[in-house]
Amino acid sequence: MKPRVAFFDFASCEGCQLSVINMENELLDIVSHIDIVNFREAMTEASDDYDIAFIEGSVTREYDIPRLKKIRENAKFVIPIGACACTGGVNFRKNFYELNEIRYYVYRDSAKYFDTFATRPVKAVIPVDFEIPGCPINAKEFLSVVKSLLIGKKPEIPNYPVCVECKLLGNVCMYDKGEVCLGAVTRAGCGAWCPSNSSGCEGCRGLVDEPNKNSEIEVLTKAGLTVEDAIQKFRIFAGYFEEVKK
Amino acid sequence: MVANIQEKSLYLPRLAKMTKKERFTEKEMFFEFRFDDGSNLNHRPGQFVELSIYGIGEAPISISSSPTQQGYFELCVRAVGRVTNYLHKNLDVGSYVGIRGPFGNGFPYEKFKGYDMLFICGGLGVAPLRSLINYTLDKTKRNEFGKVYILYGCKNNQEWLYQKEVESWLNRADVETYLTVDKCTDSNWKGNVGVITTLIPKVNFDVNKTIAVICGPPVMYKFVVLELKNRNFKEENIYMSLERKMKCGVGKCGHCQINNVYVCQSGPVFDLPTVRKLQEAI
Amino acid sequence: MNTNMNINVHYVTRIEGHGNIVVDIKDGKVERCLWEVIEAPRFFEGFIRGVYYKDVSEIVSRICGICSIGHTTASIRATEDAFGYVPTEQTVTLRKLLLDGETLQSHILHTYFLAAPDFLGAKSVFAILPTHLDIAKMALRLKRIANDLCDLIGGRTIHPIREVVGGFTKLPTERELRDLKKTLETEALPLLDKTVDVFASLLPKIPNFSRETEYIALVRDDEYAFYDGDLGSTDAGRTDVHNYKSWTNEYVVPHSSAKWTKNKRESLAVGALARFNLNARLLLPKAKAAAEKLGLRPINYNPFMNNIAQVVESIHAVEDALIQIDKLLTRGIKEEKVDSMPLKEGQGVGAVEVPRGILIHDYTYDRTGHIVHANCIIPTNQNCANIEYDMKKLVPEIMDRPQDEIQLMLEMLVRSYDPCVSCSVHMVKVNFK
Amino acid sequence: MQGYILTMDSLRNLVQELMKTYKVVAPVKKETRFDFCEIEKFDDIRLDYDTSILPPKKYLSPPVETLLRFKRSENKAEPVFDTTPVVLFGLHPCDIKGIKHLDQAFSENNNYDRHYLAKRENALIIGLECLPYDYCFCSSVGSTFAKDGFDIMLIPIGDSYLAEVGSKKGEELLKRIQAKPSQELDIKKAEAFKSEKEKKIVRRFNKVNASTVRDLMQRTWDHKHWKELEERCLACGSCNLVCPTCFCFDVQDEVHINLDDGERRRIWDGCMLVDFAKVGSGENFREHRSQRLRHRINRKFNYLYDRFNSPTCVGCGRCVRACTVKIDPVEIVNELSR
Ligand SMILES: Cc1cc2nc3c(=O)[nH]c(=O)nc-3n(C[C@H](O)[C@H](O)[C@H](O)COP(=O)(O)OP(=O)(O)OC[C@H]3O[C@@H](n4cnc5c(N)ncnc54)[C@H](O)[C@@H]3O)c2cc1C
Ligand code: SF4
Ligand code: SF4
Ligand code: SF4
Repeated sequence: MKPRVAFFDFASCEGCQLSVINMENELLDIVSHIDIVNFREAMTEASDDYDIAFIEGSVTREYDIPRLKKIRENAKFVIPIGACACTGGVNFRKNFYELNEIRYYVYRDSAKYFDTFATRPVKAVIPVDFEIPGCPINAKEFLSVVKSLLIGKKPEIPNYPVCVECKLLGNVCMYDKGEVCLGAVTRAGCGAWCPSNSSGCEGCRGLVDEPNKNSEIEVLTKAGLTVEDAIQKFRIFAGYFEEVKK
Repeated sequence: MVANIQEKSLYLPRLAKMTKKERFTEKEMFFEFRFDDGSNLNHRPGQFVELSIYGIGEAPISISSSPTQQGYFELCVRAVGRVTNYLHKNLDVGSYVGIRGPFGNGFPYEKFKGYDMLFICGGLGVAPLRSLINYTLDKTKRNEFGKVYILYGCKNNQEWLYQKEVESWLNRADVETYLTVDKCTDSNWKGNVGVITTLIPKVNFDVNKTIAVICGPPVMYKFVVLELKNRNFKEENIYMSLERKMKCGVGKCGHCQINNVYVCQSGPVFDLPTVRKLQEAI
Repeated sequence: MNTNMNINVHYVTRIEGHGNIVVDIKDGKVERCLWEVIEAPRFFEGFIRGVYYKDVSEIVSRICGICSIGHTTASIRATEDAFGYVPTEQTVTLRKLLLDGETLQSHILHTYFLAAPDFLGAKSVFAILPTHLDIAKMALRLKRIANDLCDLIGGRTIHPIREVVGGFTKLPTERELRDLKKTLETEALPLLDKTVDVFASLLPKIPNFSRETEYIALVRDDEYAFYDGDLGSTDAGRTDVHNYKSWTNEYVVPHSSAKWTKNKRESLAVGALARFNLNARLLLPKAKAAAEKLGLRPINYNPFMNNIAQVVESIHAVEDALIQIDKLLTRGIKEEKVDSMPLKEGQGVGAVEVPRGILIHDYTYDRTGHIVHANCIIPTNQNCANIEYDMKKLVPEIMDRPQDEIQLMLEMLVRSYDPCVSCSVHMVKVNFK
Repeated sequence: MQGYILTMDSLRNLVQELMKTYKVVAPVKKETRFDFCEIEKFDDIRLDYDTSILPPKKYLSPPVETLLRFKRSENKAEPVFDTTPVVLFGLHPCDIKGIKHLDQAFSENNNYDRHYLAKRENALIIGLECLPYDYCFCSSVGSTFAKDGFDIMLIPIGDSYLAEVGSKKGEELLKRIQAKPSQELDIKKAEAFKSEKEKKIVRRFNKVNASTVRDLMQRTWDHKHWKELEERCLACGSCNLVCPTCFCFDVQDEVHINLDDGERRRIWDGCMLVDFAKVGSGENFREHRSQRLRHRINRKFNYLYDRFNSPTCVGCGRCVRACTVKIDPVEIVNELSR
């Protein structure tokens, strides 16, 4: 029987689901191997009977928690996709501001209608099987995870930094062009997407294990950033990591 | 450039058929493989193969059977990652896997002739040592060696590998077998409790004519060696099989390198004097 | 005739983001008819404060994955406006080309994948694959071409990389542009011709409904505006985008707490139909012909026709892309170093047309190039009120039909606006009992 | 140093001649730097390049290289050998030495790696003498000049080049384009160029040389400097990946979307990366960045010395250039020998 696959979204831009829909060349092949039973962005039907649940978006309110728990009960594999779901993504930036202040700043009088709490990734609420990070996810990597699952192989997200992929591609290093880049401490798997487009890595996939954050901050400040801006740089996407929170 | 080059790929495995599959513990399983043409692996005890599953990957696994067992070979595999889990969960008797090798040096058993043998196995370390144990105990070879001592330790009573065989060793008059568990979780266990080094004082070996062979988890080596040294064991009589990450098995990929040696080429078996010269070995 | 009915569509599907429809009919009277947005708020305007100008567009791009090129462009334009920086001609041309790509990809996604299943009586695009494989393949190919364009100019389709304040970090080569041009001419245009036929055949299924409202879009005298222009209205003429606040009055309605916008009437509409209604005369020839063939004429007050306007705009986008490519090829691609910005204190506004309508970013910077205040006006927000007023007019007209048909019609109505409520920059959650 | 004389025109001739039968790979401009790429025309070549981003080895041992193609349902696999004839044009002596190391590494111990060797046997190497740039230090590791390992070596002499012959194939080529044999004076000029080069090399080991650096490494295995570098090094692996003599690799399987066909590939790996020596049990044999860095530097100057009879660092300086914190073998060696 074909594995039944479901997609769910929480606080997000839905770019990760869209990345899946954007795999025009592979889509027909993919749906020949799986049954998509839940994909709100693309279909009306919904089912609670599924094997694999891909979850997009971060958890930002009470209401999300029972919904996530239900998904965990139903699915054999729970796989958060995208920065929002894996590390809180840009939504995590909210946590660096005072919660009430930011609510009133954006919604003024209507702020009371919002129930919102500090942004958290999916794994902070339910156990997950593995994650596909990135903002947005890289379709190639997503596909490779799906293929691995389908043939019964444990998918693997690299534990080396973006620099590796950047070097494999023979890119000119951003520092060589006088630009900054977080590639040395950011988990690879995106194919060095940003540096390959001549733009510094922004760390959307989160930090590698054991990042040498102090040394990287020194690199950034040597390249002209203030310490404050260097820390801000990490907080675009990697605020969730202990190394950055401090 | 280089004359006499084989036209083959070093990385192309040959197929072997799984003919037995048996669960040992939650994590470890036993497998028997045969080549369709009935040929032997022609390995030495202590050597390993690269076990390959297309689409999944390759993993180095010690050959656990003795070369005296003809027509098939045996592996004992712990499920830790891609290849090993796939082998456990997705392949059954009748399936084919790819095999490259045997690789590595294996034990220099010619040098052990006439000696007493002291086997010290920790956990999965019994897998490569069993090949040499069974070689030593084979009726055609048994008279080439003196006394045989087997020390085997496990985390707890649920973790024994090759349990039936271990029982047969216990029952053999020409073998002294000592077992221990790190932690006693089972009231049926009447034997020794403690790490494997606690067994060494119990054995009455003759340091002048005994070879010690060690294999186990990385932390074990230092302490076992220390304990043997306490008993005045000769360094040159201590052998060990080391684990390292390996991708190719043929001395190219670099993962198994310790200082100037490649474990897949010069090892995985080393004598203690050699290991002493390597700063990162144990 | 249904005298009592409760419709409660929790999570309208096949739209971007989360929205609910609630209709209560009692004794043949519509008691409640609500369009509520239940998207989790994400507080972009709050947490963009303090961010250095170079990182701003990248963060706000994440407001919406599907309009990310639009958000990036609007953001960059607001920043450049604040610093008084004028981008080069090549940069502007590339940005227009990139917006064309987004328009095409989004419209194709919406018309074929999200809306068409309704017309074909299916619940999802996956359901129509077996019966309409040829159409699906056509749509997939068109969407791929659009995405290839975005990948080439922006570095990727979602959250573009190359487009930054001051210009582009990496430029397409002339060879790449020539290849793209060829694909657009030999593949995209013929496929769009067929698309017009497909949708022409679906025209009879489009509900016959209309409600007069105010349409607002960017306008220019010389082109069908996407990248820049003045604010234009079918009711109120024209004004500079810096005056946007006087037009997009945000207000809170008593029965719900969604922030709606209005100008001259109780609601206003933006999007493909609004653009068409205001700018139809400036459509490029093939798009004009398609509008003719599809019976779309300004001013059209049927919101369901928004899908048709999207088909027309898809063709326009390809024609415009070809114009921009030719411009680039004639001039030749030149390496232009992305200039460092003349940082200064002040406010800047950037408005662009994204597939769903007009999008405005408004920032205030401090001297060091860090944001102190931000405001974003999102198209879907602006349409919210209009959706609900449409629903209120539509429900009584179709009350005699079976409940599931009414429900489907309402969902189709919402979907026809292609709402992208995931933006949720300014969405207010309704606590609804 | 008997050879031939190539004017700019005859060099152009040579390349054009080669392009008829070979894929010609040469240094070209890439944004702010240079890199080896397949050229479309002679004028793409930048003879004045300092160094390339990646070493030319990428054409013999590509970053990602398919070893086998398999079909899962049939348990069948076929090795893939690339025999496309390639010219590696414009290699500096350090890179030529680097390739010599790879030649050995991929054929040692009777383990002939046909995937590498098939490409190597079909490659022609045309070297180009160079002058030092900001990062290199070839004289400290004995790779300033190439005695062999090339088919032709070009040495600039004014507007022309002296073409030194390194192989039969090279000689035939030069004859085919009717290059003129060199004169006494040309050889003098070439020698002058080389001694000029030697003089210009400023980055060097202070107290050791190519043969004694190894003893230094052995003496300083426990030096505190390694720990100091722990703070700086990011363990990003860039240094490994740009090195002409790093040849470690990972092997990965990738299946096609039909879930049946697939490829087994090798991918460049680096000993600076955290998982490089980590095994299934969780044990990491070089857990700390300082241990990994010590391993890398020792691998270049000490560990492989016996096998290669020289340091395996060729002094190209790429690792320093690629390192964002500018960790530099020369500085390390000088610090250790202080
Ligand atoms: C000489 C030798 C003999 C061995 N004998 C046996 C044996 O008899 N039985 C047995 O169960 N295991 C044995 N191993 C260990 C076994 O090779 C690894 O457990 C196996 O490679 C993991 O493969 P995998 O694909 O399942 O895991 P992967 O998915 O590749 O990786 C899981 C984890 O294992 C690590 N790893 C990857 N490759 C290796 C590798 N080659 N060696 C060690 N760790 C690795 C990874 O870093 C990762 O942390 C031996 C290893 C060596 C070097
Ligand atoms: S991770 Fe990024 S791309 Fe994905 S949904 Fe979140 S904001 Fe969008
Ligand atoms: S030495 Fe430099 S390039 Fe190498 S791993 Fe460390 S930081 Fe990266
Ligand atoms: S170690 Fe550095 S200098 Fe030496 S060969 Fe490698 S990259 Fe070049």
